Amino acid sequence: MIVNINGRDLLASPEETLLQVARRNGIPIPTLCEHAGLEPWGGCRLCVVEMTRGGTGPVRVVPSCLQPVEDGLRVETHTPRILRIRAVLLDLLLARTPDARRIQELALEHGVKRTSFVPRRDPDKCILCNICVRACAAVGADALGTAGRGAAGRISLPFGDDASACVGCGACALSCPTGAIEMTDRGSERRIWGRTFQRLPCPSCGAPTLTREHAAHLAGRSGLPAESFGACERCRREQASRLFLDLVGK
Amino acid sequence: MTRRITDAAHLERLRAELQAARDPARSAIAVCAGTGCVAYGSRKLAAAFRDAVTARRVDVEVRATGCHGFCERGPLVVVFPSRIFYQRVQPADVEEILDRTVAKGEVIDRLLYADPTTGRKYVHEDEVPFYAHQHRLILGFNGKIDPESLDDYVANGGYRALARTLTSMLPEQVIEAVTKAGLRGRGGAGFPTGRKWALCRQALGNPKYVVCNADEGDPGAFMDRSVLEGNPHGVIEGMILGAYAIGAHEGYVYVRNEYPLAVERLSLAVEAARARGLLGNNILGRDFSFDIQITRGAGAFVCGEETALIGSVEGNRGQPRFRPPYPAQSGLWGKPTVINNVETWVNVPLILDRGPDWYAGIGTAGSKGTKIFSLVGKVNNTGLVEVPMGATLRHIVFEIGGGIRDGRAFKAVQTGGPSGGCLPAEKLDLQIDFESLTAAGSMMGSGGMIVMDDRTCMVDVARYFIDFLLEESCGKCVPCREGLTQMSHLLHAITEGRATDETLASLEALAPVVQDASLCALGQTAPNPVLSTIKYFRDEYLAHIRDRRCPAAVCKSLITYTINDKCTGCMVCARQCPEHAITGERKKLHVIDPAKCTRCGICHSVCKFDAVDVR
Amino acid sequence: MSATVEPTCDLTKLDPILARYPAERRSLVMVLQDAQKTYQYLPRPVLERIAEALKVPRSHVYHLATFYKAFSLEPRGRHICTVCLGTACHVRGALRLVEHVERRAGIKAGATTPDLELTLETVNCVGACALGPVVIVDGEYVGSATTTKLDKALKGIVKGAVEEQQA
Amino acid sequence: MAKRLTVTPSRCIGCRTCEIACAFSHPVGAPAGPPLPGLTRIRAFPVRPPERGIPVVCLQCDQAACAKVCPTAALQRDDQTGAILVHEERCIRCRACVWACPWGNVGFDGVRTQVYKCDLCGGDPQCARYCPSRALEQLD
Repeated sequence: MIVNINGRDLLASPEETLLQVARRNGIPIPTLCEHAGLEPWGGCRLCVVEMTRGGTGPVRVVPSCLQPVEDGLRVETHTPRILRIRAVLLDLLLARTPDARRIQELALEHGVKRTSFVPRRDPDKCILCNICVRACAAVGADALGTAGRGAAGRISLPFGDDASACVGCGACALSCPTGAIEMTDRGSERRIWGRTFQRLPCPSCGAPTLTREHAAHLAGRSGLPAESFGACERCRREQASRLFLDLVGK
Repeated sequence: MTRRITDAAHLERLRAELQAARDPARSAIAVCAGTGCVAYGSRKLAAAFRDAVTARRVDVEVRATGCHGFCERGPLVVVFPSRIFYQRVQPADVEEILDRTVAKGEVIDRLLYADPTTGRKYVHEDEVPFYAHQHRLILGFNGKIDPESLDDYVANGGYRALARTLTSMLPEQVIEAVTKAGLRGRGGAGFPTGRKWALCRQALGNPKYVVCNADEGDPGAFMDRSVLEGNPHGVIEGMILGAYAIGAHEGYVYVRNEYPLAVERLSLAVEAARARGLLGNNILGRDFSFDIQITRGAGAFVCGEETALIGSVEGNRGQPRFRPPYPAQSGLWGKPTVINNVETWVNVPLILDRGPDWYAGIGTAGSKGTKIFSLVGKVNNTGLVEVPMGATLRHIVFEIGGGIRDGRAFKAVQTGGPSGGCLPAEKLDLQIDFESLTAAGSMMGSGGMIVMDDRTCMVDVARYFIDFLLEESCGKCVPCREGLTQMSHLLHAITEGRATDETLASLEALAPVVQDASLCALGQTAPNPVLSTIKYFRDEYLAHIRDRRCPAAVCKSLITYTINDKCTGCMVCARQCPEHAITGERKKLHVIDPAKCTRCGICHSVCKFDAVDVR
Repeated sequence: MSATVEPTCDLTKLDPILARYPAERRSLVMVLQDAQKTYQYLPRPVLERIAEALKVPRSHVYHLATFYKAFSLEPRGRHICTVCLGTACHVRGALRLVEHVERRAGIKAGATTPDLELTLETVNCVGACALGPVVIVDGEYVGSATTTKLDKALKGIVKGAVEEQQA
Repeated sequence: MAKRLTVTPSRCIGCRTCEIACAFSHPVGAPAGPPLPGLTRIRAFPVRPPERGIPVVCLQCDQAACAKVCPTAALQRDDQTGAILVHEERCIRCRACVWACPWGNVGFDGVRTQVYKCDLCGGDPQCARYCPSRALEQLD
């Protein structure tokens, strides 16, 4: 299947999206809510491109993270109209999250230094890109979701404070593009979503490893006993070398 | 009498029996039982009629019917066989109607409809101008049948199309007929129904589903409600035909949470259809089974959008999804699904009963058949108007609608709901069809038609729609969620006199981005009301911005209430004013203190001497 | 933001509702609607029990319940006054009616009076546009509503609704 | 078939050159100036007194626990080299792989919040190249 992007004919396989083809060929398209390991969301719209079918039809603006490739598509990723859309979207996001560094950087790249809109009152850094919710669902905990609707929506636990489903793996905090989710590890304690988790001590060296809930969760999904997840990497390597030693017999 | 209808012939025998049993000369009283008339007490009225008839032991049938469409004049009563049309009937009039009209055929003058401008009275329903200029193919059923009686529907030709189709047509032929008739979706976008069905039939994947979109979220539109309440079997028959055409065996009707009566009537109809063998297995004895489930919406305008509706039926948050894949290929639970609006479904039996050529003869080249508009706002005759495609706005607003209330000047008509636009007087002679409305910067939408007079502020209307859409936005995509937030800030700045030319410029710059980049139709069409009001009423925007003035005297921050010399000193306004901003002794000219006045408008509404000016 | 747990929250009333629908995600919206009709709102224990019964994550039930306007997670008043703000009602001055009830009942639209007597809600169209502006008080439609008609409908519900006027 | 990295523990002299070679061949970008050596994917533990060590490195297992437990398929085998590679853009940093690997050969760089493991240096493992005692070799 041939897709023409910015004048170059590129080979593409049917299940690919325009974004994947562009990335594979080094064509830079900005994204925020796209995450290669998660279901596409199509919310931030930063990855929009201009597309026409067969070069003759009407020009349509489509999100490249979701638009499947079709034979004979003509795509332009950096037309004035697209650049204007990206600039305004980042201008809008700057008004929503003025102190999110990733948004400031992206906005600057698109020529937007300050927002020309009304900044949100007491803003946080969350741009509602839903990566944390999808990541939590991928992990299998399903502890997060969007409460409320529209502009009043915000990421939250059920009932705002029920962290019982959270296993404390930290995937949400570590994959959030703007660092809007606080997670602190101090000694063997991990604090996230207002809950304190105890990280299991490594049986041999005592270093904090994963949380008890995460170990139980992994055990549940893999069928292995929870203890098999408890040792820290260093000690497990050491045990591995002892094992080899016994094998070798010297 | 829940005997199962075994096959098409049996249905026709039943129809003949029912029609023979009907004595057209028999007197009957049809009381409208649509939500509008029920709100004005038509249920009590119908009970009063029944009690009076039983008390008098006369052979008069009292029948509840669906919404006649002229809700503002409810409760509506039509006396058969003479079809004399009475409006605003109260229980107190029951005895007089039975004595004079039913018994002696005399017309009760005070209950007749009087044309507000000419004062002329009309006796029969089809003479009343509101009805006379209409072409009531669909709404015509509402007046004739009792929505809770399947026999009534059959006696009026109901399920004939289904019987003939199941016995003599192949599914492809049904699709061909609908395509040839030129039926287009009545939900708003006008996608050709035949093509949608064909796409779904050819799509791989089973089972297939048909869905009736009865979310009708457009404010100011209530034609789906009155069809569901007045002729539920028409919708059911349409869905069975659609299911047969694409090869589906399961159907869903997604009804708005705000329509309890529609849900009740539809449930009764579905149960009746099942009991009589028109739903469930082997319909009419044929090798085709199909059943319908009713799912209630839960208060989300965005669920009128197809993929959001699918999400809601699947038990998720009603958030739209990217297309392709289109629902025809992958809809409910990933299976091929056809979603059509209530009005689209109810057109299908007409096409198959009277033929695609007859249907294609109605309407314009590009838009076939009739369209039901809900004509509301500052117009004299408010209600449901069914006209062939191609009728002009002037015909609907003035000839059918009876012109503007209180003789004021026409200013604009808003069509297409929140996705539509406001059209000024110069567009009154526009022939309405899908393409012409879109070209004028508005949209057909579901058919809401809100008439505005000179006391309506267009900037306030634009702000109203943006605030409406901001509240109804699902919040998934940035251009809609954040874009509408900022457009609302900008419009509030204008209506509160805090704006500059820059505000208008940035509104016009932001709108195309929201249109281009939004994920679904809600966001893509949200700027239409703003852009169309700027296009046709730019001077009003500039009045708000530059002169800090609201020409229609609506925007609170820009208007002042003053008392003129017509004031008789009756003190009513002073007592009612919640901010105690009005001072003055009895029988003396009163004064409003502008500092305290919050412009709530109560003084203006309670003053009987028109002594309060708003500028 | 956690809803207060009602001691009187009797979960057994939920069983007939859960029995009516298949225990899967597609029944969620309908179960919530029937639950709201039974309990007048959706208390936390009810939502938790529904999540368990339908084998759906709690976050899914909660976050869905906060999406749809028909569901309320806060206790609602014994009486519900709903003012329609559809376009037809808006151009006929519906906003004034909302402000009027807000003043009379001392609460903002969307809130419930502290004594749980009245909930004031707005809705974006109830489909009775020809009778605009429309207000629904406990299921009874008030067509072409005016402040005086509204006060009559709210008599006895909102203290001072009518008495204050005569003073 | 790709050449396999083989470990002959008895030949290991515990010099840990392999660890240095591995660190240098996985440089990390420094905030300023040239890139710095990264984290080693191989450890030779001096478990056998006085000088013998046992090198432990990812075995690119056929039934890799790390790949199986990854919820977003961020660990996938490279057909040419046979190595299981970390697709950084697919990783949601839940670190299930780190705790699932029975040999502890999957690490997590807390500073750069990235999972790291042996990638066989794209088919030419540097640890084997610099191992003085042929404890680590690349054989067919």
